[in-house]
Amino acid sequence: MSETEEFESDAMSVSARLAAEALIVDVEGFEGPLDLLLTLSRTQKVDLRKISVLELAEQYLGFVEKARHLRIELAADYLVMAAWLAFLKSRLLLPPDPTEDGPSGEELAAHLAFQLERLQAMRDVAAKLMARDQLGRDFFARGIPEDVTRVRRVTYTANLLDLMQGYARIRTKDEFRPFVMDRDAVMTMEQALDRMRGLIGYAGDWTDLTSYLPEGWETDPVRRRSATAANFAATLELAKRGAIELRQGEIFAPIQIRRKPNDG
Amino acid sequence: MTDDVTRDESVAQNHDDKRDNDSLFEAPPMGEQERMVEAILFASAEPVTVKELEGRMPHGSDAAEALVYLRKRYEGRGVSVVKVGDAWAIRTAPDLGYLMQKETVETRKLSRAAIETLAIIAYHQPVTRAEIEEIRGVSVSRGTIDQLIEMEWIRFGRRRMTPGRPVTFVVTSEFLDHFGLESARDLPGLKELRSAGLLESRPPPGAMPGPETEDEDESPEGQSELFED
Amino acid sequence: MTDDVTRDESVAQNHDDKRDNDSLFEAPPMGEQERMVEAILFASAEPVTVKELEGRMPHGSDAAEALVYLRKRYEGRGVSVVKVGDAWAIRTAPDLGYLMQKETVETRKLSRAAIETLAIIAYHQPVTRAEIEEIRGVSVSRGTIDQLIEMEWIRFGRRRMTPGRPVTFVVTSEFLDHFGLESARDLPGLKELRSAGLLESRPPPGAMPGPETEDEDESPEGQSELFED
Repeated sequence: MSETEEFESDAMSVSARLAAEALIVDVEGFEGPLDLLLTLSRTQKVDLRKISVLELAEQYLGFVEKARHLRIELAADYLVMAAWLAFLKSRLLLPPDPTEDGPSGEELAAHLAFQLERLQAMRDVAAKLMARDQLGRDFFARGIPEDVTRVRRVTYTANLLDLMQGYARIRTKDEFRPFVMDRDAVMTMEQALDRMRGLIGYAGDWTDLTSYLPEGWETDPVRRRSATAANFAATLELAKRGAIELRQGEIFAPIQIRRKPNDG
Repeated sequence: MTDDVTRDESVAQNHDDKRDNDSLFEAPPMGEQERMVEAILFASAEPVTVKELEGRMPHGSDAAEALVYLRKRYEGRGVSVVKVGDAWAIRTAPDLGYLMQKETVETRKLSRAAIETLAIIAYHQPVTRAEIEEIRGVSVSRGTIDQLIEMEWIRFGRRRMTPGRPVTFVVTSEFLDHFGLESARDLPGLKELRSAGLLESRPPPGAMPGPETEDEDESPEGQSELFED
Repeated sequence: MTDDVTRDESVAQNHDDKRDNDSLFEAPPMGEQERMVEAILFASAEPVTVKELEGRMPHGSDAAEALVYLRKRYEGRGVSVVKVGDAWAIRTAPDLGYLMQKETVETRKLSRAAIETLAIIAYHQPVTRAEIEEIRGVSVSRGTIDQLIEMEWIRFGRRRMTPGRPVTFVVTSEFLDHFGLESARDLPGLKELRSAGLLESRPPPGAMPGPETEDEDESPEGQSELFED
């Protein structure tokens, strides 16, 4: 980022600008606000346990202010942290409000210090870990592992990644499927016909067609609509075959059906 | 897998010798057992467990004892007998690494994020993704976990019994092997970290800003109200 | 170690003979050279010639002499230093060859069909063959199931209490062992696969069921038409 030309150097001296930039230019290099806070805390030159969180908050807010001045856009989480630190600062400075519950400023500050110390500790041990002797770099395994070949056997193997990717491959097929009707909400006429044939034998009297809706299909509107249509079509089919009679008192009145008397 | 077959075969052979009781069977002399362990460990590039060793050795063998002698025998030599988790391997002495340029395998350079994530998993295991993010203060980038799994340095542990049952990560024995660790307890600085309380999971008091996770359910709760203005 | 001392003396003697050519650098003591040869032979993927050994050892080293000592040291051990053509290698002692059956195994990658079948069983167990076919969208060959059973990664579960009482398949503890899982429930869900970067992250069209529901979903119905063509 060499955007120096773009800045108007009105308010700041060249040296001040350079100093601000030295920190800011590298925003990309920070791994998030906590990392930046950790870097800032080093300027206090004290043990992390003795760090002044208040001072740190001010440093951070100063940083954000400078970034704004230099027209560097900070990612949202940096601004979230700034807002929180401003809140923390006010909690630390103002006398505690007894009506307010939630953690005190000191508790929040202590946790932030803990987070910084923990992050620093993890960095330190990560470095220690990587500095260890490593297999294939500092020490080595057997170069000719498969020695005596008397019986050749083939085994097949796979690792977890293969397994998960295989599963993902199958399952993502669904996401790109062409539009199809989901069968579980659709009743076909054939299904209704099969059902009606069985039921109609018991119903000698006029019965409301809606009472033939199968269980589990009466409440969900989508399923109900499908079942009603299928039932109606099936009734027409049965009537056509002469198995049942149909009647309807008036338009939109309930449709009733019964077994054809002479049939049984 | 296959060693089961081998084991079964050797068991079958031993059946004849084994008359009434295991104790009646005579195991080979310890010197012989030591040779066997030596041969098996030399032949394998991967660490071999005591159980596997005994499965391949004649019935009644005591691989653990043979290992004690073997380990001693190789002290100060060009190769040494090392413990990896609950398994054993022979590895070249680290001080001779410089002779081995030809054998050096180019490992993929790990990013700083990957190294930190690995260290957090090693020291905090089993650890969830949300916890890793809490510690680092940023979200774990796509592919970081993937890369560590692919290198077989981490694997899935038990799911955490908390809402959402998030998966956890732990380090593998390949990880231990790679860094020459006998067990995860031997991680450098582990004791100090623990006594400093830096490995405790301390939930943030009330509203603390955390990384923005992609998975809503995993993100630390309670931060949104505070910053909504 | 007294024999090291004797060896050092003999090196000193040799030094006198070699004075004329390369006396600029002092070669390491013979004990050290022996360690080096040992480490190189151990780690090398191929037998190594004396010339190659010396090319890798510090200037002035005498690999041939170090080999004499090393060879002697391994006499009667579980492995021995042998000459292969004009090069040297460490090999299992011939009388222990029978222990090496495990090392004679050739490993091949499991076929895609087998991996997918295995994955479906792992995620949906207990699952019938018909259900596997419905999820995969293609028929599952008898050989694939047989192979997975033979590998002891899957086994028969309870029969399903539906017409025909079809057999179901479940994964075995060997499977969990191999894949480093504590239980099949620890397998990551679709959402987690996606966030770990293992899945192309594309917003699914419409409402997609989350990973939890999919885990429970034993046989997704109503999609058979889709896979039938």
